Amino acid sequence: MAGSTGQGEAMQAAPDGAQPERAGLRQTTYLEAIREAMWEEMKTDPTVFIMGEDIGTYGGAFKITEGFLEEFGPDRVIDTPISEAAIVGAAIGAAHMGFKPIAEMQFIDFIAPAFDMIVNFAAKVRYRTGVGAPLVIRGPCGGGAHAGPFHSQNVESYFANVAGLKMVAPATARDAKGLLRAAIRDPDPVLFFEHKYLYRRIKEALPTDEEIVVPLGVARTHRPGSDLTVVTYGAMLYKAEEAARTISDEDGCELEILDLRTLRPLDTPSIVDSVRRTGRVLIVHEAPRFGGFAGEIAAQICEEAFEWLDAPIRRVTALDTPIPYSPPLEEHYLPQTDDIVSAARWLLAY
Amino acid sequence: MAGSTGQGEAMQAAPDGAQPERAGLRQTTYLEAIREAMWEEMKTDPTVFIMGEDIGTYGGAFKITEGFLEEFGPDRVIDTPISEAAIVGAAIGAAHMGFKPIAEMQFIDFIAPAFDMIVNFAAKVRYRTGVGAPLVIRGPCGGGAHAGPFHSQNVESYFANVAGLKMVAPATARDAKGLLRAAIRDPDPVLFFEHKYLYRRIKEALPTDEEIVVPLGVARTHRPGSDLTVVTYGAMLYKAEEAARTISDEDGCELEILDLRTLRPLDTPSIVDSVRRTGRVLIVHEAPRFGGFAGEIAAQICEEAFEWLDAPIRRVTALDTPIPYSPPLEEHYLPQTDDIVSAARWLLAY
Amino acid sequence: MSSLNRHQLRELYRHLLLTRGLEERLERLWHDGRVSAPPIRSLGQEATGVGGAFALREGDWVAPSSRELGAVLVRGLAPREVLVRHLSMSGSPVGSSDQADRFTAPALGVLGPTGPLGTQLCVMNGVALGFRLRAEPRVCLAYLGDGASRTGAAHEGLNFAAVQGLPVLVLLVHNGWASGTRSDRQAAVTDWLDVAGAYGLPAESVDGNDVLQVYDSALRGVQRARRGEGPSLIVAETYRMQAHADDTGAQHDAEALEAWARRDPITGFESYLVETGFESRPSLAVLREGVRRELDLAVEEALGSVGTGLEKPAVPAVPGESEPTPWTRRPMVYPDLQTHESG
Amino acid sequence: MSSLNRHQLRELYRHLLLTRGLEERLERLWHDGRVSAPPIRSLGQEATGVGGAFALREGDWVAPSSRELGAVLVRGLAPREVLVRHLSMSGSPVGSSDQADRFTAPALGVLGPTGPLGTQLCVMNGVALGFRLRAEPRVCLAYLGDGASRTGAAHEGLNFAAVQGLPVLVLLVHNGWASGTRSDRQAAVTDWLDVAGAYGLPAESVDGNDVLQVYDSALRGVQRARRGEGPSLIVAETYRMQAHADDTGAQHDAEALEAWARRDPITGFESYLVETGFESRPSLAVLREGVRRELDLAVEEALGSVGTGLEKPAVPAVPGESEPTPWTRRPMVYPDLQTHESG
Ligand SMILES: Cc1ncc(C[n+]2csc(CCOP(=O)(O)OP(=O)(O)O)c2C)c(N)n1
Ligand SMILES: Cc1ncc(C[n+]2csc(CCOP(=O)(O)OP(=O)(O)O)c2C)c(N)n1
Ligand SMILES: [Mg+2]
Ligand SMILES: [Mg+2]
Repeated sequence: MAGSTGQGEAMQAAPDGAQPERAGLRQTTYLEAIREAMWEEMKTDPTVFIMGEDIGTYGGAFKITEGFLEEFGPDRVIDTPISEAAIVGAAIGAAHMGFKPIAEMQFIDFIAPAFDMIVNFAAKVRYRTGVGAPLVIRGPCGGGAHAGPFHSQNVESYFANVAGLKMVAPATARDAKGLLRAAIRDPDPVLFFEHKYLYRRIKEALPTDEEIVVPLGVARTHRPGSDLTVVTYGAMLYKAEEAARTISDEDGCELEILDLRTLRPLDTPSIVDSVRRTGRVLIVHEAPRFGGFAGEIAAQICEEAFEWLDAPIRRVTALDTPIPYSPPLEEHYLPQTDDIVSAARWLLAY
Repeated sequence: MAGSTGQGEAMQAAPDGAQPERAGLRQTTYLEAIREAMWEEMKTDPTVFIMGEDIGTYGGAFKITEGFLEEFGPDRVIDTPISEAAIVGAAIGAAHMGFKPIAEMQFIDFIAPAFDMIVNFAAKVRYRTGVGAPLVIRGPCGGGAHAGPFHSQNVESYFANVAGLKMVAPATARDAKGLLRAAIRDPDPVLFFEHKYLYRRIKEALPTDEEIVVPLGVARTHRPGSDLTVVTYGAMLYKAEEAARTISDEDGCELEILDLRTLRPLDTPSIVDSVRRTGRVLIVHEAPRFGGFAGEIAAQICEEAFEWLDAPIRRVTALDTPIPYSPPLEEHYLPQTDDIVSAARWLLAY
Repeated sequence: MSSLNRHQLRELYRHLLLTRGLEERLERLWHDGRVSAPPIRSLGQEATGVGGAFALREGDWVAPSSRELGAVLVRGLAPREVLVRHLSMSGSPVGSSDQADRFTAPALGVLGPTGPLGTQLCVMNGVALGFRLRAEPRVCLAYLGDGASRTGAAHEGLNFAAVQGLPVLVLLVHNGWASGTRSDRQAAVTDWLDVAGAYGLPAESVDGNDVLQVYDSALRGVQRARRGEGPSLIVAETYRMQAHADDTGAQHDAEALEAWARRDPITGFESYLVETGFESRPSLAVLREGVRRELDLAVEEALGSVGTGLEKPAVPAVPGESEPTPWTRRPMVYPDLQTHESG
Repeated sequence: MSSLNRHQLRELYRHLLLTRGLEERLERLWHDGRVSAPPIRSLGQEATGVGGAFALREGDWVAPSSRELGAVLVRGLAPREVLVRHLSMSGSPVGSSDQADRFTAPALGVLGPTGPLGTQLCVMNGVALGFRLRAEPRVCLAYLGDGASRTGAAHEGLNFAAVQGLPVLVLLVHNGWASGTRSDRQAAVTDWLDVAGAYGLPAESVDGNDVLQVYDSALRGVQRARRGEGPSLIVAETYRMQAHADDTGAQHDAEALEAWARRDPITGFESYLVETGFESRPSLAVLREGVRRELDLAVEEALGSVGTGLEKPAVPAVPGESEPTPWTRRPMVYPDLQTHESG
């Protein structure tokens, strides 16, 4: 609950999907999209409920659940003690009873104390016993908010090797809404990583008269291009976009950007299809490089598109250290647009 | 503490290093090697001590620390409550005070409740504060002992993306001893994964008159070969060996086997060197494939040896499910020699 | 004097016998090399598992640790199914993926543990939340080892139940040991009842070797929870009469073993039944003989019903699995594959 | 009447003033956009942080949460260093990698927290183990929030300290809140002292707003630990007078705020000093003025001493880092790189 995180800063419209207000469309931030997905699911499905620290009376550390307690009551909006293992455990048990609980981690970093519960209980229970656990664990991830090493992490690789878990990392408001809906409806545990840097910076015109559901496991071509594939997810999408514009303007080459949206299950066919077309690929993520999720993507590309590769697979990632607190150091640590541009140029020149 | 795990089963000599008993050499099991490393370090360095469940009076679930309590007393052989976070936490604090604690996880699966302590405290403390944490967390990992989904896991990928941790996975008795010594002496946190299947199955003649120390971060060429590189670690080494013999006998091709020994920091130069020579590479590990450690290795090879690759990088791994209890299912789940043989043939024919 | 009628007392007795007898048979199968791990025996503590679960009714749930086979049998799992599971072949009621001693059976209201201790209680809280959300007067009973109570998860679970006022009864089994370590090295408390105070939970101690005391106390806790008065805790004082997971004696304490052997829960209950006139010595012998036959038959059936396993692995539905490729293992077929992870 | 002499009482008073004054200045710097996060203020609880740490001596260690700046100042960290840290530029005493409000300073015996709550206590146990292994009569004081006490790690830490009989004093700060949630939603206990019973720890309650009570009680616990009589626990009853991490009022409870405002620890201590004759009102004013000047100077120095940060990032030694490659970021230079991870 670092008070400063991403509040009140300038908004940037999402690069695509940003449209003027019209009837049936409403400007919706990434944060509001998440809020709406939960609100609407809770409205229509009485088995959906939420648990977490400060989500009730206080309305959530990021105010995502403001008004939920008043609307849905304390049985469906449960303020919990500081006990992440108990929260996730309770979600599993309620899921066994046919409910669809959403467990909020105040910062996704605090998923660590619930690690055992997730990896050994939630992920394995269906395999072991045939009993499903349709729950969502969601929370703010990511850096750029000057929140230091414990309120900025990207945790996807902790869970990447764990069969039985799904992992989602939306980059746009539309996807945040649609994927969260799909995650809530999914019959198995889903980890839902919201990028806190995008909460109030991303705003898109979303239809009010349409139920947005984005299926899990399907990547999205954010920008078509023929010269180089950039595979990315989360907040890095916007740096990839900037880089693509620079390269287009200055080098006359077109980067295709694939926004993975779901990390597990991974949409390998879409990745392979794009790489086979472009022959070059750059994987960009915000987590440190060593042991990061890019490894799995690279390995799969190498297995499925080896013959089509015209250059090595490259990764642009954060440095292999914890994320520092100091703003200039943090900027230094995180992958920046320039890094993507020069890696792309290196590949294009290869 | 599944009572049956690997006890009293037939021993196989380690493929290399197995020599007849002679003066200055003693037949030493993988388990004894671990025991000796701790014993000798505790004898010579008063700052080394051990903590864990049942390690004192009981002598350890696998009897590795039998006799330690009597020799070193209860201040240096600490029987703890069932509290993995407290164990690791205490190790960190004592390490801050200049000690070199060894924390035993009864099964490495039980590292999960200490995940936060490891990832957020131990791994980050030097970066954050400049204070080192020279501790070792060790425990039995791996399958093949019919111990089911909670006493058989390989946990390296949970930690692969965490800067500040080292990870070691010895395959031979010599390495078990020498790497554990190096781990104890290392100034930073080391996770030490002992393969329980090897505890009593591997026996080698080790010198009694020489202090074996194997530096962290250096891979070992287990078998030289010119046609295909097999990168592996832990118990899979022996399946790779078997496969190499089959391929040599039946196909007349020579597999080079690289035993990584240390996973983080990874000995990239040795991997790259071998792959550049053979042009073909197969990565074999016991953990499930998706998000497994092979991804990082593949990505690095692709970055550093792309031009030398004559075939895709392939992975032979366990299936993407938890490890099943039933012995035939377990066998079905784990990578087997046949799988390595056919993947190698596929690559050699490419 | 208990409120139970003759039939119920007989059922209690039968379940004590079934528990001990089934565990003995599992042990024998282990010695014979037919099952791959020795059972986690409840020898000497059978009254705790049986008596606690006996206080539940249909629709309630119980979370036994690996050492409460008795509770699982009381919930209605057939000995044959337990055996098949330990033989770990196809045909097992809950698949062959799970460890043999961890029973989960939703139809019977049984929630099994994972490996790492303490987490089960947290999950039971969620089951109880489910009951409350449905406004159903159902109750959860969670067993908790004295050793397991030292885990962070157990603490969070106890506290969560208390703060939420859930219909949960926790039965803390103080059996003197946690694997190879004495309970007094697990916690510095002299009376384990003090654990309850830290959570504001009402609590009572019982003689865990007296099946009626355990039952009566559990019934009070269950009724309390059913009335919506929230969670409570029982500390059952008992003793583990074997080593953690094989049939060597409990470590280091011949004296305690001898003292507790005199308090054997089955012998004690037999005396009670005879002294109160509910049963005669001969009628008990008939019951014992019946249980013996039942178990013999179960073993026979179980051994006959299981194959070698690989022909048709009884793997339960899974949410995702690698698409097989030439260089990985032959494919496993899962009945209702939901999504794919390609690779 | 306290056993402290005039000089010591004055030091206590000065540290209360320093704590409050420094936090006010940090808050102002935050409002001015000079620091990136608001301080986690101890407004109204300063006596708990200051009084507890005052009972320690050189060589002892303290583990303050983010809300015990007072304890850190008592240990000797200069206000200027705190400010530099919050300004998060180079020149910070402990590097610029850590969060500004998490102080670790081995030379001063200060162990800071990570992000996830509760773990610090477990680590303090290890420091205490170190003292014992060295046979040194040193002592650890660990602060623990009422909210944080609900984490699994805190439970394991309390229990481990108790079983091992470590020289640790735990000061549980019952301040009515955990972020936006009241403490009575954290635990169902009516008296937080009951927490101690579950671990077999001796314990006492104190008025956390009375710096002398806190000091006296902490001294008893510290002396006990130093004599080798093991750990104990203090529950300090106090109240958080602002929101979790900014300067809006504590939520939802104007009444409580008003009541506790009348028990302000600084005003209260001033009255005590004047009534007992240790100080006069004018002498207090002189002390206040001195602290004000000290802090003004510290702010000036801190602002002057820090650069923009990037020129020479004060990153501490790290055990491993990616070897830079053309397609990753420009290299960072670490002073004593120990090993390499290539890539
Ligand atoms: C987190 C964790 N650590 C260690 C173990 C290994 N282990 C299995 S059973 C056991 C002892 C359990 O003692 P207790 O809870 O008292 O139950 P009992 O065996 O007495 O029935 C231990 C340490 C485990 N299962 N989980
Ligand atoms: C494991 C974990 N979960 C959640 C948080 C977010 N968080 C930071 S402070 C806080 C409240 C702490 O309350 P308490 O321990 O009572 O300390 P106080 O703020 O009252 O000083 C919370 C929930 C955290 N830091 N760690
Ligand atoms: Mg026990
Ligand atoms: Mg508090």
